[in-house]
Amino acid sequence: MEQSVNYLGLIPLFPLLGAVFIGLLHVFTCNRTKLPEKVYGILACVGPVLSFVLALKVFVALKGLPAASRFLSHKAFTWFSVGDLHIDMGFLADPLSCLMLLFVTFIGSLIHIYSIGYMGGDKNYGKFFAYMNLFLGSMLVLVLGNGPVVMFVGWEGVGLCSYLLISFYSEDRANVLAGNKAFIVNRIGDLGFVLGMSFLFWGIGASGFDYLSLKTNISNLEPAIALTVCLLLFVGATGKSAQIPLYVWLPDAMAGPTPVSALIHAATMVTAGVYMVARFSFLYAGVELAGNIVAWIGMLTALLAAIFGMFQEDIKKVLAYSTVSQLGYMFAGVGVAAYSAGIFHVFTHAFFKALLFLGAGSVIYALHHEQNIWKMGGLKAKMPKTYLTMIIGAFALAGCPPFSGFFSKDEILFSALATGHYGIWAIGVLVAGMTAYYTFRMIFVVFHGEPRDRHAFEHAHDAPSVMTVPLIILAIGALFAGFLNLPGIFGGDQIVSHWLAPSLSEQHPHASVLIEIIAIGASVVAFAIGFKIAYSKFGQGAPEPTYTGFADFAYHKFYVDEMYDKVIVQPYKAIGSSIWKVIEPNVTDAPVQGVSKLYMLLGTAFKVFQVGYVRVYAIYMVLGLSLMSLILSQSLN
Amino acid sequence: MFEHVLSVIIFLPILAGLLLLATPASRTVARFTGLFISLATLVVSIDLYAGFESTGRLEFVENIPWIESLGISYFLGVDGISLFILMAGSVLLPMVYFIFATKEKGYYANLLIVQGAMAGAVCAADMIVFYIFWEVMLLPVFFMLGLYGGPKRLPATLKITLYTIAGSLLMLAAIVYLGVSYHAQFNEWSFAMDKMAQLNLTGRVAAIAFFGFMIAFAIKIPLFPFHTWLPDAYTEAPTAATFVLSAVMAKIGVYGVIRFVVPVFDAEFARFAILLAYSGVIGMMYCGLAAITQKDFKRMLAFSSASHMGVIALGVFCMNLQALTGSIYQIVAHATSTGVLFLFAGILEERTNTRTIEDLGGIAAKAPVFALYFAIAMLASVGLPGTSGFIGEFMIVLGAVKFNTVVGVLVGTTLIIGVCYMLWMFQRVFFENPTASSENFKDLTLVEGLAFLPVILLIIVMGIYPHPFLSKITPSTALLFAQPTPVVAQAPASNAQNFGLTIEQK
Amino acid sequence: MIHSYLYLSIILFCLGIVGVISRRNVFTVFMSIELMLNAANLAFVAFSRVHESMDGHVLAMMVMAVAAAEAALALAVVILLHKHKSKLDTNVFSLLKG
Amino acid sequence: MTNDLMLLMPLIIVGAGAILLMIASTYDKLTHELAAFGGAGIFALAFLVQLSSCIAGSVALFSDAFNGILVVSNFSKAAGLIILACGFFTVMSSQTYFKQNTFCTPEYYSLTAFAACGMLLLTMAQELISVFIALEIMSLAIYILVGYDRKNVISTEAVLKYLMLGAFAGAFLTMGSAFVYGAVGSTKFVKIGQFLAAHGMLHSPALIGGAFFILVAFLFKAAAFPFHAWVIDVYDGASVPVTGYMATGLKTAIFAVFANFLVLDVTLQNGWITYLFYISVFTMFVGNLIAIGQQSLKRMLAASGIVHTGYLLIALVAVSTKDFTGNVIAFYLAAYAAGTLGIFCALSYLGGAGESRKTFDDFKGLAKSRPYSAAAISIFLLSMAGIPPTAGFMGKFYIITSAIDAGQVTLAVLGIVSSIISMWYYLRLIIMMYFHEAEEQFNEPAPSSLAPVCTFILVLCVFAISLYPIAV
Repeated sequence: MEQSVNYLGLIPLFPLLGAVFIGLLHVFTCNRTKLPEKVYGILACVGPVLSFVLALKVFVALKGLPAASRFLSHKAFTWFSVGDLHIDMGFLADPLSCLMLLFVTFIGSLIHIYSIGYMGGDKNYGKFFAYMNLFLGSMLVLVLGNGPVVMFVGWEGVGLCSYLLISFYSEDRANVLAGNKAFIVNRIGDLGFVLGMSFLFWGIGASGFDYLSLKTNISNLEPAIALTVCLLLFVGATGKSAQIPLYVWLPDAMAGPTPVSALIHAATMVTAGVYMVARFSFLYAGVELAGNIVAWIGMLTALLAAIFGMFQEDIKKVLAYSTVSQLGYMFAGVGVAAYSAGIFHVFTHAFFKALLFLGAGSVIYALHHEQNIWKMGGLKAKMPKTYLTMIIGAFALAGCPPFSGFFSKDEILFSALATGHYGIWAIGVLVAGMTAYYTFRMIFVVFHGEPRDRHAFEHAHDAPSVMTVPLIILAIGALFAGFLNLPGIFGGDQIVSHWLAPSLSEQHPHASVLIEIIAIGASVVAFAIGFKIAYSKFGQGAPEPTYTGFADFAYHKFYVDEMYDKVIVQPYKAIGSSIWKVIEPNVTDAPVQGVSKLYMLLGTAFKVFQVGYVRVYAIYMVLGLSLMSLILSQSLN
Repeated sequence: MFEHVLSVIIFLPILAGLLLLATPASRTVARFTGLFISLATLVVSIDLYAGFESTGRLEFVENIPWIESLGISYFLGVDGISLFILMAGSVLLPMVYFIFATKEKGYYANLLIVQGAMAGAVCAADMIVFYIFWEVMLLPVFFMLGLYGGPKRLPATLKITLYTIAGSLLMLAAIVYLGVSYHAQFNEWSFAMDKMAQLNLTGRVAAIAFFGFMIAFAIKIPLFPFHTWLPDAYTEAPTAATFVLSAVMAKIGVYGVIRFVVPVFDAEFARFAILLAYSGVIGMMYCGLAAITQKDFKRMLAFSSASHMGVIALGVFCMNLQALTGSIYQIVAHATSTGVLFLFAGILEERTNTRTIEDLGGIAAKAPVFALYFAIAMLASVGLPGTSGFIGEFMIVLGAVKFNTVVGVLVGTTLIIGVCYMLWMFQRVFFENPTASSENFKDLTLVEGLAFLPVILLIIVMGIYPHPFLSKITPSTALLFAQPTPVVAQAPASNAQNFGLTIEQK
Repeated sequence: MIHSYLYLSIILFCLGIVGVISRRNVFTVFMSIELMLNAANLAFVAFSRVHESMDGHVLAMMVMAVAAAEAALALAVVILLHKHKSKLDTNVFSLLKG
Repeated sequence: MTNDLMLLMPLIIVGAGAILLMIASTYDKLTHELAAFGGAGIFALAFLVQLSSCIAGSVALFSDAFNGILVVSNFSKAAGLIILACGFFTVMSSQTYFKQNTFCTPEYYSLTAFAACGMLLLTMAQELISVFIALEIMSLAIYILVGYDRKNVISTEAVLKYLMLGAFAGAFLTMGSAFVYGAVGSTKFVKIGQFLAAHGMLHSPALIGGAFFILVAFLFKAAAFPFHAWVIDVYDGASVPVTGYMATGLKTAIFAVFANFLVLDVTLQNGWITYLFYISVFTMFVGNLIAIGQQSLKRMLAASGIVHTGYLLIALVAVSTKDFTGNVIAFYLAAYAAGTLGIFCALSYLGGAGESRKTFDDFKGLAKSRPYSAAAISIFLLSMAGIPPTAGFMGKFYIITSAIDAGQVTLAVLGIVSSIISMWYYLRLIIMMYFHEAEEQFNEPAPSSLAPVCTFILVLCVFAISLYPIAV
């Protein structure tokens, strides 16, 4: 069935080795003579590029196989094996992971190249690339892992890297706190993941705990357990992919350098949750309820994030919320069992969101780390390349035909409609409109109208080519990626969906053309309205608005962070301090101290009996004697 | 592989330590003697490890009759369970001599003695021999704590000593009870552990004896609510003592549970397992929560250590193969992570003269190597996959879920609780801007760096390729659960060979 | 017949006990002790009469001898005490206490 | 008859030696140093003879001399060994002690020998009156030793208390034996045993009362609750070597005879077992509680002596009346004697002139000034506290084993609890010596090397006894 290829393991290995190598170089040189940045730059790009090449090789190899048996696997070694629990450090390349593989390595490489320019002059240049490589390696482990446990390694690895990179500018406490927040929130998700794995193992794991054997035994799993597992795993997904209620870390994560935001918090890591759900499609497909929950959570997240996005003033925050919102779409997709649609949106989203972030990055770079859009304006004159590419990205994000975002998003909405999730569809359409609105609000405010900060404007200019070239490449991707999965109605034959089919257990909804047209029309109209409003409000440039009422409430993100702080963080700390300040001395340790006090008390008390008068001692004797003889006489009769 | 290898591992350090104490040796002499002896021990133990055949039964057995009238004999041997605790001691302790160069003679001497005593407690296969070493290993700690400890050391010393001795004396009564009831049932005197498994104990006295053992071990581990000696002791003790306590000695408590309680008191154990499991979980959460608000990083590490010990103990109480193996693996992982963290804390304290987290900052920039090592150890202690911490923790959670869903879910929260305080501490100490006290913080010297390197590598290797280690553990643990239904319903008679203690003479 | 002897000896014995615990003068105390010993002797002799063997007498003799030795020592002590405090009140000698 | 003489040879040697010393000390050429060596020689000789007869061991289990008045058993031999060793070490340490304290005369050593003589008699005595006589021989000698420092009001007070209460208890013994004689018609243990076997305990009230009085006398000498009050003061008042001698030799002798008396017959033991149970429990706990509060080291040791009496009573409760070997008791006595004598040896040269170093605080920082002595003392303390691998642990272990084996689980557990309680005041001294800085200086060198050597030997004994627990 599946054939083994030994180079599979190398794909994650290259970046990991790169990370170790660069990291050691940095550690041992950073406080002495610094190496030239070029060295790091080149070293850093070797790993990702090599992995990309291998990914292509994998793709070719898979292409060569008959569709039904498109599995390449590689068992590096037995990881650990105790009783029934037998885990191999093994890798699996099937169409799904191959797709992820391709764009992760591709975009990863691009962003590495971009970073060479962006990070120029940073004193921790080497550290940055070490982390980036480490991240890419972990991400590839996550994608290629042949079972949940191996996936979990990557899962936590990327979490660690995101922590490290968010708190990269570690002199500033805020950044580090953002990093901690990200890691801890992710950990909450991971708890779900681990528990899910445990239940799954005791369910059907005994006979092999990798995807393929799980897939074969899935029928033996009791429905109740299956539901539990699905939900627990989804908790993990909400953590990693920033869904309600654990989305709060992602906006703060923008504290990291922009390429990080592009690679980790837009293109790759945050989509891991979607990937995971798609991986377990064989599980989710069986449990209707779980699917619906996933879909609804996703769609609500999309809505919420869109609302927040409309009122942000930090350019990266806008994009961050748009990411959350798009992730919501993806979950809606996989939730309604349109796994290929979800994954396809992951794919296109990777391009245009990375593009937008990098564009935003070069804007920030140009304005010397100014991120507030209300201090920008009219930049299209100064930085045409950036403007052009970002426009493309914006159209893709807003889902305007024929840009890539349109097709993928439409696919999701269509499947929602076709499978009868009308509510989800309706909200989806609404969100589409809002997306168009806030995207172009950002574009117009930043690039159109009059410059608001004259001085900064003067010095603004396009980034060096090492940064713009990746932009252009991504822009091309954002433009045409959509055509890879052209639905039948446009004369395409959903290449991606068919490609993914072997590794996903989904049946395509066969809906009438009418429904398809309704779906398409609705999303187009939504886009148009959103765009219109955005243009009319900000097209000619506008002053910074002051928010009131609901807008203000939304501007403060419904005070969710504050609430979490009040409800969870503060009580947690309070309990902690009360335990060792109050409970430990007064309750837990009380018996011990009480005993020792009593001990000393008795010790001093008994000195009293040693009066020193010999007569008294004699009296003691006689008393004891008489007492004993009393007992004696009792015992005799 | 020569004979009496275990005796060598046990008595070489003890004799060397006593010699040092008896002679007016200078500090440097003491240090290098300690270094040499511990390295020699390490070599021997590695030889032992290589020769270990993982049959699951006792290997390298030495059995010399001592007190025939009571069937007590000098009876040693290691199996997969004890091997790793033994190794942990032998591998970790040499570091101390590298790192702490300028301590008193007694410091090194006591360290040697405690090393030998712990090895003895782990290798002993006769209950009396075990008890003797168990008591002896406390004394050096008592002296180190009292002589070289912090300002508030005396109360801490008294507390740990009296607390522990109280526990172990109760255990003595329980041991004697076992021996006597063996005499009553098979009318021959014996205190050998493997024979005890054949006893069938019922009734109230058995339950009392069970608690006699349990309390002794619970105090040593320490298990909630018997942990109150720990924070003071760990904080006030000199670094090496804290290291020894947390890295090895606490583990011997868990080991004792596996050795005595599980096979001998199967019925009581099955009856009270859930209770114990809850006390483990509560301890984990309680200490974890307490750790988050500590101002003093050594005290914070103390609480975190207690929290982890709760998890490890829980693994034993879950009564299934994965959890038990996991907790034995976690024992080593915890020794290499938290134990080493204590050493790092000691280094921090020595170089900055403060233990207050607030006074520190920006060390990552000053000392990248130190920061890297610390980070790796920290990640291992929060159980990040790819480090040694993950494997054990995962298996324990896995087993706990099977044992009892609620317990499983609760123990899972260790993932979160652990990471909270660790990150908080790491952020304050290593990130942000340097403070007055951490401004001119020196990075690890070459010697120190090289001394730590093996352990740091071990952390990673044990995380990435644990299979060879586990393959040495599992035979012994598997024998413990040979039946379809674990210890709960084991017929006492058939217990002996199921519990991996049947001797094979080689 | 024998009983009256026994009663007597018991009464003497009890008198001795009371003397020891009630009197504070060292002399009196030691005399009380002698009283107790003699009570014992009386009992011995009486019993030896009962058993019609001479053992009791022998034993009584031995006890007397020992008692004499004890008394000698006691007198030495009394002198010593008087040297120190020129009092024979036992309550005076209570430096060792607590 | 020759056999009798062989068996009694140690006793004869000590007795003769005592008399010779007494006579010789009338010559004022004989300084007390010389007398010390003389006494040491006597004890050493007797010890060796005893040891050889132990090793020869050809005698029957109960081989009696003087038609059953004295009986030599393995147990009595072992007890004799302990006593002689105690005497030897006492003499040695006294020699050093009297370099600093000048109230010694040669008679001191002959009295020590007399006391030993009485003790040896006690271990063998199998007849009530000889018990009484032996007891008095021992006691009279000890009384004098306690009050030996005539200039010192403290020791005079001590001897007053001891003599008065001791005589009081002696009176009980005589009365008791009188009653027993009245009931049985003989005072020989064998006869009493036969009588009990024939008629049982409850047959005659006189027997019960007599046995009860005798028990009281023994309990007094063994310092068991409620007859313990005198011990603290007397130990405190007596000079250090004498205290050591009382704490070890005397106790050994008393428990030897106590055990011999108690195992006469099973009914007798059963009759008193409940008493002994409660008495031992109270003794242990009261002793502990008194010891906690003490500031003076000697008083603490006295109180801890009470506690050890409690443990020994546990052993008495647990002894099996048939095939009684008493090895548990003998072993515990040996272990306890080694530890206690060791401490008193150390004190006898650390104490300084007039025993100026007496309270716990005086021992602060000893580990700095006298590391080896401090180490030795710590070892003795740990042995008394019953921490392995010292002799004290083994002794305690045997006692607990025998108790549980005899079904006295509660008693064993209570014994454990009491030793937990006792842990503190033993550790306290170690903490003083090691973890505190010296406050006032006592840096006079050891006046002579005898006591230090003895201390060292005793350290070895403490470990040797534990590592080779030869079944005595």
